[in-house]
Amino acid sequence: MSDYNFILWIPLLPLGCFILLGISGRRYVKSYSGVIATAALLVSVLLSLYTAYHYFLADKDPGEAYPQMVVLKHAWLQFSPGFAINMGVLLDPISVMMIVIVTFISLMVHIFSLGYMKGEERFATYFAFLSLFTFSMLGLVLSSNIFQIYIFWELVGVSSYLLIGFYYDRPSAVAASKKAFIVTRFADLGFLIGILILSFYAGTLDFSELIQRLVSTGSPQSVAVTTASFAGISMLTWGLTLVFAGGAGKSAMFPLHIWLPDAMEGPTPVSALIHAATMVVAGVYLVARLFPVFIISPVSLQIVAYVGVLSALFAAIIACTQTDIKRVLAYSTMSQIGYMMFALGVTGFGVYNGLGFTASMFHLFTHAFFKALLFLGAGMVIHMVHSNEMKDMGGLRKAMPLTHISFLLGCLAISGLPPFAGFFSKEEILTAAYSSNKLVYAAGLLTSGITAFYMFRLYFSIFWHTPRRMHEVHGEGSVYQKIPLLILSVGAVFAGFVPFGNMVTADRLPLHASIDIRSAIAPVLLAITGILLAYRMYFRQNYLPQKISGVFKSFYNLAYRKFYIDEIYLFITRKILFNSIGKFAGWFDKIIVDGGVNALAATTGRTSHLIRKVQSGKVQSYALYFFCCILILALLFIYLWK
Amino acid sequence: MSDVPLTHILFVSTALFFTGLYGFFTRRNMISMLMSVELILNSVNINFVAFNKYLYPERLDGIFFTIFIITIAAAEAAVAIAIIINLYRSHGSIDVEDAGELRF
Amino acid sequence: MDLYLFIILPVLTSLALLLCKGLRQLRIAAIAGATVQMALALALLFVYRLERGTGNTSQMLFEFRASWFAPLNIELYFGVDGISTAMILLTAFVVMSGLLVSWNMDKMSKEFFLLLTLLSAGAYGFFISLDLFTMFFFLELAVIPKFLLIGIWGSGKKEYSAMKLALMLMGGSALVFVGLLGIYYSTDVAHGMFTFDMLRISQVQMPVERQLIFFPFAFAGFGIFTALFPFHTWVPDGHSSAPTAASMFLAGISMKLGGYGCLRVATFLMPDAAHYYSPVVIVLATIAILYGAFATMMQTDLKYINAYSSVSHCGFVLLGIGMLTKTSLTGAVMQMVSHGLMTALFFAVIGMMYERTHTRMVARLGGLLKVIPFICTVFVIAGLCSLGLPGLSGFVAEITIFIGSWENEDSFYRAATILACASIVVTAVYILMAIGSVVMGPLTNEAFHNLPDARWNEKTAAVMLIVAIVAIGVAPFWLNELIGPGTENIIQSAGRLKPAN
Amino acid sequence: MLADFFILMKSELLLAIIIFILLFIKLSRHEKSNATLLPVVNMLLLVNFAAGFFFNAEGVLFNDMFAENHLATLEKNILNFGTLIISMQASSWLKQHSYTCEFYVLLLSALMGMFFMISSRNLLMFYLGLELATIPLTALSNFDLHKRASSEAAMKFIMSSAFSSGILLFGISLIYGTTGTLGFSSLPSHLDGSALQLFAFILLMAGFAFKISVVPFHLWTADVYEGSPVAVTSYLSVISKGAVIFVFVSVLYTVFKPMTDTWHNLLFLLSVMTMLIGNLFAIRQKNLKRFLAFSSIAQVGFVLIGIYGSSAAGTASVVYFVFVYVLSNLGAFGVISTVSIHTGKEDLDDYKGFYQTNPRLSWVLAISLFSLGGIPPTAGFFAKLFLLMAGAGKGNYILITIAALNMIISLYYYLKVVKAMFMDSNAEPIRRLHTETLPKAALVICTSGMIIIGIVSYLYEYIYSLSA
Amino acid sequence: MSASAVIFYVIAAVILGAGILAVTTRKIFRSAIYLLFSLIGIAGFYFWLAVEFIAAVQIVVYVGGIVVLIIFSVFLTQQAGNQMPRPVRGRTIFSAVAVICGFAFSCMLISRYPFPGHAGTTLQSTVSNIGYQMLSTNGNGYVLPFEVVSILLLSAMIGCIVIAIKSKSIADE
Repeated sequence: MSDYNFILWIPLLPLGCFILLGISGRRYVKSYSGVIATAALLVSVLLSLYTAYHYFLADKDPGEAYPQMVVLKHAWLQFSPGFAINMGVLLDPISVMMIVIVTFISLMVHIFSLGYMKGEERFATYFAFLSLFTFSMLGLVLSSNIFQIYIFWELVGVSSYLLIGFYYDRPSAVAASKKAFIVTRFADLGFLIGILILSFYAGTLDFSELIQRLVSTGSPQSVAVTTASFAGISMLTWGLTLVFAGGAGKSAMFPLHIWLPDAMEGPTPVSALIHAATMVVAGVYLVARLFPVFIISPVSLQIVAYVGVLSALFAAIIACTQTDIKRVLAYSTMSQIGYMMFALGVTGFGVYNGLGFTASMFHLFTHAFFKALLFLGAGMVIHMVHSNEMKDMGGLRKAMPLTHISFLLGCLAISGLPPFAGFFSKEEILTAAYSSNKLVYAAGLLTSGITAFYMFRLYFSIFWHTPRRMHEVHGEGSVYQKIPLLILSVGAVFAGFVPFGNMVTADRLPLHASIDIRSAIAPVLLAITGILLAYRMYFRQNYLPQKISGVFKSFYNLAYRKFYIDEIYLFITRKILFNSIGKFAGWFDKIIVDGGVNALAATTGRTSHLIRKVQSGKVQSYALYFFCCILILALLFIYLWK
Repeated sequence: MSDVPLTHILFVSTALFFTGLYGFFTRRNMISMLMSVELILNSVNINFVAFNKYLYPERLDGIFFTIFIITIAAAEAAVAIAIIINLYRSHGSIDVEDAGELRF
Repeated sequence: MDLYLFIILPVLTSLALLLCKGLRQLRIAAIAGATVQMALALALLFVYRLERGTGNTSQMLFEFRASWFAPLNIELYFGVDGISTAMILLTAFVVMSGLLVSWNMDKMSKEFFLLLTLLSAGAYGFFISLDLFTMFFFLELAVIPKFLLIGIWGSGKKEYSAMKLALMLMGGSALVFVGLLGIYYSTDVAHGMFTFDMLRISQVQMPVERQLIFFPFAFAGFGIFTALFPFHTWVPDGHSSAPTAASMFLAGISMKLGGYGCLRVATFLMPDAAHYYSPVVIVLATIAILYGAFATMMQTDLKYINAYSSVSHCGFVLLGIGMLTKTSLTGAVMQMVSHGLMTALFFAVIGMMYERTHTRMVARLGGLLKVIPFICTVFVIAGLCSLGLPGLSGFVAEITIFIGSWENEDSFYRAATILACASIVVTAVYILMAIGSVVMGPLTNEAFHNLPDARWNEKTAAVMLIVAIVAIGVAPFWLNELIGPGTENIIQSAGRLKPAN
Repeated sequence: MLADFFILMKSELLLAIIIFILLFIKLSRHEKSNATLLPVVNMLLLVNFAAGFFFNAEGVLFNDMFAENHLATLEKNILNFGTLIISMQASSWLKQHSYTCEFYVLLLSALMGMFFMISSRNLLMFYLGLELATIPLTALSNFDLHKRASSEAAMKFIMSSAFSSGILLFGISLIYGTTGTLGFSSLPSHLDGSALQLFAFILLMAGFAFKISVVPFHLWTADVYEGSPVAVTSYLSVISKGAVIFVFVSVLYTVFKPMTDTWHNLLFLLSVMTMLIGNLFAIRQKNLKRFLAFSSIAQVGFVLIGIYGSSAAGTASVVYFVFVYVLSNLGAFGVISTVSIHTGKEDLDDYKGFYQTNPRLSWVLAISLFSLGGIPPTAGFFAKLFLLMAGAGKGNYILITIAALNMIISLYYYLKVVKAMFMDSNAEPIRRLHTETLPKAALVICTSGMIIIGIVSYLYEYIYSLSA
Repeated sequence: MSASAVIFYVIAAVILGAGILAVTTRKIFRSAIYLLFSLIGIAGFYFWLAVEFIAAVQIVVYVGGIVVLIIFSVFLTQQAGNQMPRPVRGRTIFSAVAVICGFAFSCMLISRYPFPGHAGTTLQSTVSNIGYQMLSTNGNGYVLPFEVVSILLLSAMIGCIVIAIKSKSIADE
């Protein structure tokens, strides 16, 4: 067992970068800032690869489960003996996998950004924010304590906010950043309450103990949490569902997904890193982290499954209608995360039943590669045509061959065609779903077909179709931009061959599952159908798309308008919540509370005006009052008030 | 003297007292107000003397009190009349209703 | 450590100020005074920890007693525990930064600095006093300077605000005083001998029925200082009309006097009543939290935004106190410290913006990040702290309160906690709206194109506060350890020290 | 016997001597200017005040008609002090006055009346002292001989006080009738609480209440204060009121002890009304003298609370309060009289922007008002709170709460003046004033007194040791 | 009913009748005369009670002093023959009611109070007794009040002089 203390450096290096660049970036190290951040991150990548090597290979005892170990632990905020927010580093297969993904993708994005963001005025700030994000994300995945994860959860949220709002002088970017933060904040409220519920019954905030206490049948905590109930639902289910709500917010699950498409206002590399590969899968990671607890609450697990599959299908449908390429990718991200979610939802606990968990993590892993690839490719395209709209593109394959190829690879991977990365993970997911819930399986299958359709719709529209507006042809991009594309393409192609079942499983024991060819037929066929359909419609200019959308006009419009979810939210928040309650509060404050105070003052003044007549200036009246008061007092004190 | 009960004397003095009060309340001429005050003081004097003679004749407290009251009444009347005369000079009237500039 | 230094120092500073001539001398004297105060506060922290480290577990450290109005059993009785130390530190920080941002106060500068110093003397004295009367003396000492500061140097409807603030605060202290008298006459320590000594009172244990009578007085009285709903209306008007430094003092220190009093006087001395009334307190606090948050959303003036958000944040303090668990009390104290720093920072930065743009209306600002990046960054940091971002102090405090509140099992408490939690969303909404329209967005106003960024004094002030905020946010354990024993004492007095499951 | 007589009646004799010196000066004077007279008088008053610290003894004279004790000596000396301050403040007014000697003779004989009142052990002596303290003052309030307001005020004053002393006398006569005695020492044992005695008691109380302007017997106060010369107003509001309060305390605590329940309730009612009505009227005043009149009415409400406490702390607090009140009110009146004499302005609106032209005077006025309002660190804070503390000792927290809330109302109008001076702007502010030496010295004494006496607790402790 | 009682009631009737007339008649001079009668009646009452000294003082001071002073001032203010202004009606009614109530109330209290009969020695209120006590310092001496009153008279006199004297400036006006 090696000493994992060095692992602390993995998040600390980006943090150091953030502080350095944040404080002095604007003035002193501006031009070097990108290089500094990238170099630091490179070290982090190496360290995390080294960790992974040690954890999965070198230190592995054959036949034993992978250990779950808390490498470091520091009582950050001690509430009472035994109940504290501890800052620690938890190593288990998923966290090790995640640090690899996070650092790696982040490195790719850093490198890409060196070229992509060149010349930006806030170059250093950009890298500072990226470093902050990387640090927070690493902290999130390494958390050993449920509150620690919440802390970093918020931090990734704010880095996402800062990066979405990077182009702060665009009102749309500002609005998007606000929206992203507020929606996820709302979800975090659920997360927070969920944490409070779970930790209250478990009596601890540390993951390992919390899970162990809640899961072990017959333990007082477990009994308490399952017997206590609110509104007929056990506290365990409440807690888990609320925690999942937090995860759903961050992972843009229906109906908390509305922020994700708008978040594409940020610089494209940021979208690749945060809103495709890493941060948005935090919700999946969270569920996976608490998976042992979810297992004992079937209701919440089902919620996870249905929300996941609904999001997957829903997003896929919307993606077919969108014209902004980043939005299409965003919806596809949402859809893919839906996959991961429902994969977790359909998992059971055990040797074979645990397939969904592995599949989910596997898909998370592969998705990171190809989705980052797709986003970076999209970034290249956007750089080229200075537009996000599909109609401004077309026929770009010649102008940007590398992008073209890598984008194609990405599309193939996401469509789940063998032997690309997506195929393997998606296969496992569908297999797991098939064995557990046919309805989910059917929806998943349908989604995979639609996925292939809209991805290739995108592909054909960008690179084939009719060339437009090619007035300025400049190079495809700097070498900084090309290298990540290349590396990620390799990943998109080969990531599927990683023996994932041996490493990342629910019970941390190797899972021996192989792809059943028969079960792979249906999705692959569907995917091919989708691709062909896309080819028919978008390879060249023709009227088929309009026709089809004409036929399904109302449905098309519904999907195009994203099923009016945004508008509904807007109505609820603006009109009802903020306007009514806020206005009411304002009114109440002004009229009732303040008015009360002022009325008191006014009454005093008025009374003083009213009684002024007594002071009439007539000395005889004074004497008369004097005498009457004596009489009254005499009566009072002689007879009434003895 | 012993034929008249003390209370009767007290009734007389009380009546005089309240007569004085009534005068003080209603007379608009300052000098008549002053006269009312004299009536009030005299009723008190009657009280003192009557109490002294009827109830506590072993000492002369009441009688002395009366003497001092009379003296002070004189002093008070003198000052009051001086003030009234001064007021008459500035206001041209000794109607108390006319001296009501200071109010509220 | 001689605690009376905390009173003598400001007094000496004011004397020095009296002798000074011209802005230069004045501000040098003021800053020198503040620096020494700060050093003293830090020294206190150091010595305090040292003393605790040696195993001294007595309730109060560095006790100092001197007779004062002996026939009425009034003493100058000073002493600190962790809570007071934290509050003193807070005061020192806010005072220092407040003076720094008013570096260029050229209107009646002598009076200005003098009043600020007097105000700080009141705050220090309040926090170190262990004698109820002395404490009350210092509490009231701080009211009139605020009145003058707002009325003379303020803006907007300053006279109205100043008057309202002074009267409402005086109303608060009047109630407090009735409460104090009630407490005093309930402490029959020995045959008609009464005492103002808090520690002795807490041992004597007032009769319950008297507690029930006087707790509302003391609590509501102090509550007015800390914006207890529905007595909060002085907060928005007062804060928004006050000059920058006064706003900082007001929100940063003055509102904390109330919270500290609720804790130290009402809860500590009348524990039974505190339990009895805790539902009321909680309901009011929850209303204040949510209501303040929603009311904030409707504001268009930056200072009003921060003022209403202070109402909301101070609601957390009261919630923590009302919940009566050790953790929630700790959280309440943390929230006081955190809110003090954060809101001071906020007001400081709003003041800087106002000084440059001459407006505080959100609608007229926009895109300032381009021209005054430092100030805007500070603004964002203050905002993030306000919305409870981890790594900054606000989060730590709020979370501690939530966890502490959650320790109460009854569903009433649960509901209150959840509602309070819900405010974090609303907070996010209004903070982000403010940031979005002030800092971000296109720079619309032509006049703002050449605004100068922060000067050194402003930078120092902001950085100082940010450092403190981050220090608490990143390493809350030191504050927790500092406060812990103090809240433990209070909760033990409340007789319901809840073992952690 | 004779030595006793000189020592015990020291204060009164000294006053008598000064009065005679003044009379001699007046009679022998050949157009001597006031400029030389005033320093002499003030010096005499200073000596008088200083003498109050020496040769103090306790004892009874004239067959229990006159008693002197340390507390009484202290009280007299507080009044001496106040008179000295008033005399210093009045010097710039008196300089132009043609009857300065007479002014002082009247002033000092009134003071002497108060001394006799304080030392009285007998209702007769009390009554005489009261009249001696009143009649010269009524004449004094007419001393702005050319002003209509002054004669109106004097008329109201003499009429009201004649009326009230009639009522008082009627009460005394009934008490005499029902008890057969006038001596304070023998009265308590004869009081039986019968209806007639209660009636007599209430009549007597009304007489007292009139003098210290307790609502509802206060109506003359404001008119007289407004119309009288400032010096007389301050004398009325501070010295004469203070003296009657001293007597009131000792009479209630010793003579009417058997009727404690009744006067407790009475005081409760009266103090609530006094505070409330005084405050309500004060709020709407524009003339500062009148404003201070009402505010001083409200202050008396607080004093009644202290008296309500009926304990050693009560006595001590009342005496302490009166002293602080002397300082604060004289501080305020000092500024107002300076302004009034130099510019004739007395209205609140005239004081707008006062701070811009006269910062020092503004601070003095502000501090005085703070002290009146009970704001720390001024002595008024302690004084007022000690009154409430003493009152709370009886457990009537309704009264204390009402009082505490009244402090807020009173603060409102004090702050209104402060606001006018410091915050409002004025196109024609009061010009920069030159304060002469004596008034300036008086203001300095008042201000430093207000600040020091509160924080330094010895005075209160001393008073307490005397009243225990 | 004995003669002395009859005399008392006659005196009482004079006192009250003259008193009431004094406060109701609308001629100021007449009012002063009625007052005079009332005061003389009171002096008669003192004679009836055998306190001759007081009776003498009453006549000397009141009749000879105060009433004369009042009449002088009536002349000074040049209103001797004038009708006095009509009283304010509202206040008249109000004060009449108040006074009658007060009177009834007081009489009730007095009549209910059991005044004790006197027992013990009687000190004759002869002039010599009064004179002796007035100036003695021991026993039941009243020298101190005497002195106080003398100061009072002195200051009242000075006050009157200052106020009532016709100063030059006023004369000029």
